[in-house]
Amino acid sequence: MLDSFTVDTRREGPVWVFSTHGYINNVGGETIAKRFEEAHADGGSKYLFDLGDSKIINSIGVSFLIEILERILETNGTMAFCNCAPIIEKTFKIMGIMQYATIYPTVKEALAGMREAV
Amino acid sequence: MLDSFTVDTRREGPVWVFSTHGYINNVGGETIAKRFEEAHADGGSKYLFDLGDSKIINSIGVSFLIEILERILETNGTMAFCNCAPIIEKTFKIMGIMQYATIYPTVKEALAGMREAV
Amino acid sequence: MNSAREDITHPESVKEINLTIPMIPDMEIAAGKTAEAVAEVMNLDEDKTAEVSMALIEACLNSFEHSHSEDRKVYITFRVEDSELTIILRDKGSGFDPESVEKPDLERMLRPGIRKRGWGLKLMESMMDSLTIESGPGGTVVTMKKKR
Amino acid sequence: MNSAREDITHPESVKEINLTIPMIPDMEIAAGKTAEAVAEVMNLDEDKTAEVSMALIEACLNSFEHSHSEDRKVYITFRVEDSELTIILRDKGSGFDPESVEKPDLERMLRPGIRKRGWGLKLMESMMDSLTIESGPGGTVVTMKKKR
Ligand SMILES: Nc1ncnc2c1ncn2[C@@H]1O[C@H](COP(=O)(O)OP(=O)(O)O)[C@@H](O)[C@H]1O
Ligand SMILES: Nc1ncnc2c1ncn2[C@@H]1O[C@H](COP(=O)(O)OP(=O)(O)O)[C@@H](O)[C@H]1O
Repeated sequence: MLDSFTVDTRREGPVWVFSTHGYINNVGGETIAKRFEEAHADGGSKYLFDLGDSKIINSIGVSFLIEILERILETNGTMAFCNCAPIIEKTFKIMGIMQYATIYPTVKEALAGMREAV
Repeated sequence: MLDSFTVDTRREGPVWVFSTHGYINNVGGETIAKRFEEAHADGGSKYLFDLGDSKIINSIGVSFLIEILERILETNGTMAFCNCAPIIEKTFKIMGIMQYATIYPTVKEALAGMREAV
Repeated sequence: MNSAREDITHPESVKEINLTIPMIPDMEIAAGKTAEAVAEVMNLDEDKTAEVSMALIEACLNSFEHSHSEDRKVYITFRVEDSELTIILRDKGSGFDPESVEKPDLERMLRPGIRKRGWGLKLMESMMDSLTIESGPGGTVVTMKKKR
Repeated sequence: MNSAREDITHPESVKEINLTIPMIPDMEIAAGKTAEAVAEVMNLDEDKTAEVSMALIEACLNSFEHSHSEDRKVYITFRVEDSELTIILRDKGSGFDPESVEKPDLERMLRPGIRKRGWGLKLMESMMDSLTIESGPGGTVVTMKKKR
């Protein structure tokens, strides 16, 4: 079944963690952006996107992530990703997202890395 | 990648365990039949087929399993399956294989059940 | 924010996917995967999706193996409707008489020397909600339906 | 033992799969899955398989979104050769001039008010070994190749 897209949001210390489930297309991207804006309004500057349960992304979904990145950079925040499928990591590399965001293998490593960072 | 089909054979006490990997089509079925004949020649009467790593089977593959079942029944042996994908279990039900062979959820449960059986 | 996709509405009538595959080993898997994707897109559950895929794989294998078609191709149409998925498979082979195909019988088959084949049509029929076959010297048309 | 499949040899030339999908949301996934299956059958590795699938998904989305085709269909051919997979995608839309499409630039895009879209062609180009586009008032033909 093409699962309907969902995002779980939680806070781990200073880091907002968004776990996505499903295809990151226009609908998925928009949902992530909404959840992000809610968290952002709540305060915080560190945002981790756990994409472990999203096997595919498309360029429309990606455009929402750039929108989010712009918002995060505006407030000197940090954006990170983890559990990326190889094809998603490749997509981010092609776009140059890695200049602005870090990709960690796991949530655990991401949280460790992001807590340390200023 | 459409993995080339393989079977691992091992003995667990009185039970021969065959673990299949890949699509059980004509090629897969023939490979299983060969491995079975080798084990059968070596002696033994209890045969467990762990299909956990075979997501698909076709009717040609199935015909090889019937061939094996015939050989096992000839010598009053026992045939069992475990870790079957729902679609494979459904296939066996449609064919009536469950009258002659037991389907167990896991290898562990299969071995326990088969050791007890006479 | 970003503009969503434009202009993706459509009349119900165009919900038809066509797939043509060559009769080459493993190509039935491509057909099965396309069936899976179509079933997923129309939100069939996992079990039904797997059943549709397997039924189509069997139908393809029959054409591959028995049709003796010269163009060595199988023509598949997926028709998506609100209530059901219809799969129509055609080959331009020599056809057969479905009525004269013997029903498989496992008990009988377990006797030595009896052919173990003959499960394809039975599986297709059991996996789908309906199966109809029109076959003649021009080829075979298999129509299978799965309710949502 | 059982008879294996008969008569499944074929001339190299017939290794062509045709898929036609309607421009309906998520249908690009059906195309992507068919691409995956074709790539698997020709034994491309997992990474290349995913890349081919994503490139085709992007090409479909472009036709869905930008072609304004009247028949609302995308016509896809997969051509399997020993050394490579060629995917040809056609729509009967209004076409565009690929030369005049601006290359996306992330740094520029990160400025406020700048549109974040425009990654499809770049991703297709990067995921495949070659990408050529012929486009005119009759529609668009995208040809993509992936070496084995
Ligand atoms: N597309 C087809 N073209 C010609 N004959 C067919 C076709 N599909 C099925 N048949 C005939 O029907 C018989 C039964 O098919 P099936 O139940 O799938 O079992 P099997 O393929 O194992 O023989 C085949 O042996 C064949 O004679
Ligand atoms: N099949 C097509 N038909 C018409 N125009 C197209 C087609 N494919 C691409 N284009 C044009 O090329 C532009 C760039 O496409 P792309 O790189 O995929 O980014 P995006 O779709 O996000 O705009 C599109 O905005 C559109 O103007």
